[in-house]
Amino acid sequence: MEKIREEKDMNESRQEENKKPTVYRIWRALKGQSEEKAEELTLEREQILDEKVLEKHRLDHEKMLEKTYDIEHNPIYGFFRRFYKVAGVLCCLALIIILLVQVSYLPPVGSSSNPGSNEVAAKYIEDGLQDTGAVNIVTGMILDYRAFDTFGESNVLFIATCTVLILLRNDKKKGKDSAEAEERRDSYYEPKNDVILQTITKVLVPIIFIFGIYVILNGHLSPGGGFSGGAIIGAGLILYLNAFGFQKIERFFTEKTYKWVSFGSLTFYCLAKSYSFYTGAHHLESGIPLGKAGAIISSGLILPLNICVGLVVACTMYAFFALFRKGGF
Amino acid sequence: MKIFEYMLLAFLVLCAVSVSFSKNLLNSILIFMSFSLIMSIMWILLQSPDLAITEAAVGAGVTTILFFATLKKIHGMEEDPDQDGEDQGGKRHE
Amino acid sequence: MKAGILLLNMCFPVLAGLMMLQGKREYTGKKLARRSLAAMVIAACFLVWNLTGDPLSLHLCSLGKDLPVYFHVDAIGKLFASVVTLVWILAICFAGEYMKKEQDQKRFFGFFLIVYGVLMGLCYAGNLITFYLFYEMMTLTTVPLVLHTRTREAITAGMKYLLYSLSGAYLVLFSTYMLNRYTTSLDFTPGGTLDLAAAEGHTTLILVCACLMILGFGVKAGMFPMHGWLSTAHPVAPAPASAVLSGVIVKMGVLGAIRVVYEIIGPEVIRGTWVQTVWLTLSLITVFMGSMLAYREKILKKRLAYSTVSQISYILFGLALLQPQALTGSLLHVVFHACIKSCLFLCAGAVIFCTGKTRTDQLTGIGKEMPVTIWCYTIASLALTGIPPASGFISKWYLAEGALSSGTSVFAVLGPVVLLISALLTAGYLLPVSMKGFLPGKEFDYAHLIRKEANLAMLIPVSMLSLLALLLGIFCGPLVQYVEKIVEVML
Amino acid sequence: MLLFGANFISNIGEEVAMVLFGIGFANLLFQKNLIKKIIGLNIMDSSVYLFLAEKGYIEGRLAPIVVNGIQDVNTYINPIPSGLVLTGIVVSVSVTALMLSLTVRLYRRYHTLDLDEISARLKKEGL
Amino acid sequence: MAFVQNVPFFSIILSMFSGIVSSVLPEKQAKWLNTAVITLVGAMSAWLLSYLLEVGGSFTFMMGHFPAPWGNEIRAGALEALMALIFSIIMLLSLLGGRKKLKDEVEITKHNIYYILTDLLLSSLLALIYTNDLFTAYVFVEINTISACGLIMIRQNGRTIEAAVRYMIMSLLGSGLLLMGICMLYDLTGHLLMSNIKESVQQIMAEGSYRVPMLITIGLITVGLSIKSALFPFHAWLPDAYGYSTVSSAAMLSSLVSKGYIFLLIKIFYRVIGIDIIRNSNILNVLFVFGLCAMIFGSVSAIWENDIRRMISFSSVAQIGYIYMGFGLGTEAGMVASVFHILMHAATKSMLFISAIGLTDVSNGSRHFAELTGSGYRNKIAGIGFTVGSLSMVGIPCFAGFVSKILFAQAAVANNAPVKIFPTVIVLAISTILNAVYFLKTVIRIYVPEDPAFEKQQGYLFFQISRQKLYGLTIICFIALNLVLGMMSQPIVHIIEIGLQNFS
Repeated sequence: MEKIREEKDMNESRQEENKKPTVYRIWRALKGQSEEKAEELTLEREQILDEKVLEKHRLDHEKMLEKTYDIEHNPIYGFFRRFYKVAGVLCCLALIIILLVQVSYLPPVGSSSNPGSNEVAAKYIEDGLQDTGAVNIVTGMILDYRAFDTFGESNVLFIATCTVLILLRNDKKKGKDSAEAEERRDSYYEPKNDVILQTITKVLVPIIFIFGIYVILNGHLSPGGGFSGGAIIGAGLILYLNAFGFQKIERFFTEKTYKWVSFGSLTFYCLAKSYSFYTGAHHLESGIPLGKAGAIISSGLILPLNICVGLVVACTMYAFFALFRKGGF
Repeated sequence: MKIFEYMLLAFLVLCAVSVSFSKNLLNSILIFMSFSLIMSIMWILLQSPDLAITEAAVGAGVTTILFFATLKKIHGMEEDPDQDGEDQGGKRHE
Repeated sequence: MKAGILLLNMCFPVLAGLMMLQGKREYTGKKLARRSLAAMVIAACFLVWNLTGDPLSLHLCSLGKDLPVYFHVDAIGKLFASVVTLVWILAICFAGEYMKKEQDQKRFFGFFLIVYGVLMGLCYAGNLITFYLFYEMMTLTTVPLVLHTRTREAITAGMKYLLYSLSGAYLVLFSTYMLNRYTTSLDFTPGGTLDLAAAEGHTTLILVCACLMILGFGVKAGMFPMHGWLSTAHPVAPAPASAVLSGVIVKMGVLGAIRVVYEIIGPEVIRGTWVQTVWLTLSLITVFMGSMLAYREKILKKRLAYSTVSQISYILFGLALLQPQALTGSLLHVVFHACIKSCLFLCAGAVIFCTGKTRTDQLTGIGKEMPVTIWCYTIASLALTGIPPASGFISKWYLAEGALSSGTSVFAVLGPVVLLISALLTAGYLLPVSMKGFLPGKEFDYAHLIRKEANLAMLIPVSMLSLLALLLGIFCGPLVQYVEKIVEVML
Repeated sequence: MLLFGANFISNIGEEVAMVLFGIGFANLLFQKNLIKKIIGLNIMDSSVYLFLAEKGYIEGRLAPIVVNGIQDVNTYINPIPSGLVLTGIVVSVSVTALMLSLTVRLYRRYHTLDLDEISARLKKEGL
Repeated sequence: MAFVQNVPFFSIILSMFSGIVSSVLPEKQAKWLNTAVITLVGAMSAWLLSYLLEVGGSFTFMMGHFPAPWGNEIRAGALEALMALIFSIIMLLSLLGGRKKLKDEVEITKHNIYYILTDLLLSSLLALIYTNDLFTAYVFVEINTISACGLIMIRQNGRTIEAAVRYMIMSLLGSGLLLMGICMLYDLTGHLLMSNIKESVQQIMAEGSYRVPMLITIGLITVGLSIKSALFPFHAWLPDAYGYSTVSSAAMLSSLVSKGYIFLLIKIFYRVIGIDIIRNSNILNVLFVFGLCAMIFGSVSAIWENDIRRMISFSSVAQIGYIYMGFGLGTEAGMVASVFHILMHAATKSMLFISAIGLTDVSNGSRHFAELTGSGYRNKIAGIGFTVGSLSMVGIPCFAGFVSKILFAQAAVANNAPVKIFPTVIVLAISTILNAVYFLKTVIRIYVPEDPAFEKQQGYLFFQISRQKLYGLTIICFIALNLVLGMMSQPIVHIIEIGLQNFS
């Protein structure tokens, strides 16, 4: 009985309070009661409504989203994008101007008195041959003086391959239906058996390989080195793939090959470098003979390291292409 | 020699600009290829042949091939779109 | 040894509460109440041990660079601690019966004990950092008490309480950073620790900090712009919780204000500045507005909450006068109001428990149904109104006297007037309940009258509190002397 | 032109490098088409390498490869920038491959190369 | 030289090598290898830290046979060791916590790639921490970026890949600027080693030539690194990347990757340019302003967010703002506060992510607040973890957040530039209160009871600790870490101060 009455005049009071003017609301706020509506809003879970209402809500929501993110017709969105464009262009112009000013203050190009040509460069040039045994000073520098950077760089390649693997390797268990889709895709990837291309490839690929190997092996004597040589060999592999297709190439190069080759060469690289770092840091003699300058078999670790880098790079380049083409090897 | 160098520099800028304004993707990739070739010539002029070789092999070679592969893949997908390889896991959790 | 006792006094209730929370079996309310009562009694023994003997201080650990956690038992701490313990024990007795109707009582009693431990820490805190630490802890641990019923209103109230208190606490914290530069140390020492050399020329900044701090603690004490949470939080909490909330927790804001104004910044800095004016104005507004709101409020517990708002502002007003008698009055009123208001809330709780009536207009003839409770209610209301010889009279007398003899120009007159008006209002909003309760008038049908008197477990705390409210007024000598000793140290 | 410093004329190669850097930056930032973004990235990187190579170059000296045993400082250019560029090129090619594969995946999912459109569609999906 | 001085070198090489080896291991072994390596690195760093604390100062370690200006070098001091220790602990914990989720969200054949990525991420972080050579720093920044991108997109749906693209674009812009800055620095000084660069920079600034380019160079480097660490205007990629990637990636990204860049920035400020020059330039003021904006903006957009993980991500935008604000104060105390905040945020934010995933799991994986109601009861341990994290973020005493906030405020108040005092304290207060609003809202929301009928109808599953001992253990460790940072902050702050003194 009392409860009902309480309910009733509660409701009455609510209604008549809602009729009251703003001043009254402020007064109520002073009293510390918040608006009924506000109380409704706070901490309310969406009730489980019946299907029609839910459907309606969903449709409204979608319409709203449509309106909001409709790139062409929503003026505000468009305005923001235009504004963003203009501001960005201005930023870039400002960047260019700043950089030009910057450069105009830098030391002049080509003069021999730049800060760049200081004792460091002098040491590399003068004692490079004795320290590293490499005729090509740049190779000697990147593989011996500053080998840590280069090691990091080969790790960059490695990790990039890993990420590409994540993205493009499709290791679905092939079911019955997807098998023929695979079939179609393979036929799509397979080149038409183009005689001219294949003949040219037969001639070209060995030459490319030999050139690449030459560049790698002479990395410490002539321009080039593991990286460029590896890239050349990789290009050769790609050409071969394009000419003869996956079945042929998988006879001698599969994912397993890639895995073990890169693993082996990187491991060798890592171990060799850590050996030389360790000995270097402890001022021990690393018992690696530098050999006679100018010979192929010379300059200590640089040659094997070049070979490792070359192998890694060649495999990586080919792996990139294969993944892009077919999502596998 | 200087003149040649300046011409190359001008050509570099030209390539860069035309890449950003060309409508056709294939064209822009080709232009980019030429860009890196010029870059490698530039480096020969600057007495650093290692860079020249590497750039020729990588910038003009492998990178461009990768670009082409991507383009071909995309057009291939335009021909027969394959919806596979999506939403391993995850979707359920959205 | 004594340090150990001090720590035990804080840690033991907390540990007991945690054990109670973790306890596997779901006890009945009586068992829980007995256990927690036992724990409280033990804690009270520690407390007595602490009270006897000279003030001791304890450097516990350090929260970080020059942030020591440091306890120091001084007179004010002892006063507040004893008040807290008294109210707490009685409230727990009451709760044992009252909580029968509520859900998961384990959590309630557990947090009740934990809050007690935290409050002890708050009373014994020796420097501002420690005080702030326990202040935050108090806020967080009282939230479960507020939203105990976990209805939507309760949770809204809890949110509100949390946000108000946290913002207040942050005001305090950031002005603490500011003050940190200008004080020799943040330890509480009577007369303030302001480093005058450093403070030279930064008086404005210091005054701003003082104002911020007062406002920050004022949030907890329900001072005018920030009093919103009380009227929302008190009614939804179960009766024992709301009793301690408005009997004790709000007093901690007062304690903070005392600590900061009298023991960090120093009264001399504030006296006669705009800060004092602002403070006085706000507290007077609150006094008046609180009683007005209470007067036109229908729901009993809300009415009591509003009256808490106004009564606490009596205390703040006394503090703001920065004048010995006024300070005495405030401290006395802290004690008295603690007993009275918890008594009133417990009475309201008993009424709700026995009859389920919450609104005042339903309470006609309640005096016939549960006479003892309503008699206690009446005594307490009389005491709160300030009818001699009940306790409220003494504190208000001191307040008025202090106001008159304080040098403040307007407030010396305005203050007593407002106090008088609000005393009348107090009578106006408290007494009708008991009058209509005892004299329901003709149309009240005595036929259906049943005695719904609450049982002893409820009556004992209520009656003890009301007796205290009466007796503290009659035999107020020793208390007044004790308080005056404190005041001499302070001013 | 008092904004500019003394070496504005002599550093023309570097100026060009800077302009290229700006163009690449703008492409990477504003091209809608992902592939063009990637090309912009490459342009940006190779402009930095051009800058470095210009730095290493010294008038009238040879490439740093010891020919018939002359190890005089005044014979060869500064080898350090070449080394740095070699390292840098590898980094940029790996990043390019990564970006391209991302592009392929995005296209496979949304059949467009326009990043804004993709994000708008994502918002529409309300994932 | 003592054997312990090999520790930095060993930990870098070890983590790299484990990454290389994992490429041929099956995923289980890769997992164990990864765990073992991270644990080992943590233990070694603790050893190094104790050694450095008793010896004092710092030491350099030649990478190769050639001394300073010619060969590479790495350098270790107390602060570096501390960073390595905390980073490895946090990485280990977030991996353990997210392991079950990883099984659900990433298909099994890619798990060992995931562990390769984490190994290389760890190695690159260590290299960023220890390196003494700018160009090495650049190379490892790239490794860091690529592996972070891999971590984002290893759980593959449209969102993550789009987020990865955005992330890559932003951070490539950043690294372009960084590389440019490094090249110009090399051009101006002719060195790549930090200590030598510093000498010649001091010389240049002393004799006044090249003053303009030097300042512009500093600006380039700073902007690049702040873009990479998602300072306020450049944070667009962040919510998606953190909000949709698998949980341990999110934890690691938010707590480690961006912090690595920030630590590199600190090193550059102290060891390359010299902090005095930085303070005399206006760069710190710019960082200050952006930091303040980030604090406000991050908190506000976190309040509007309706998705728990995106909310946490936005709050980390705000926290990064705190860090840069601390830089901007331009005092030693501000720098100390920032470094401590890096540690605190790393610990707390990863805990928040891990416990948030626990909460969403018991709510049918929905991350919207409406469905999270009562999840604190369904998964008690995660609820406790989330509560502790939120309290720490809000800055309740005894937790880590309180200490860092107090350090910031003390630094701000002790600042001798009065212009900065009031903005700092006010913005600190505002953003703290905003933090309180959204975190406590969430906490109360997860403790509001859901009616059992509804839970049954939704088919929510309940968390049994017996089912996932590892998860519970992780959360407990996180809580312990947080409490340690909060209660025993003095020695840590002391270490930070020592380390910064060693820096300059």
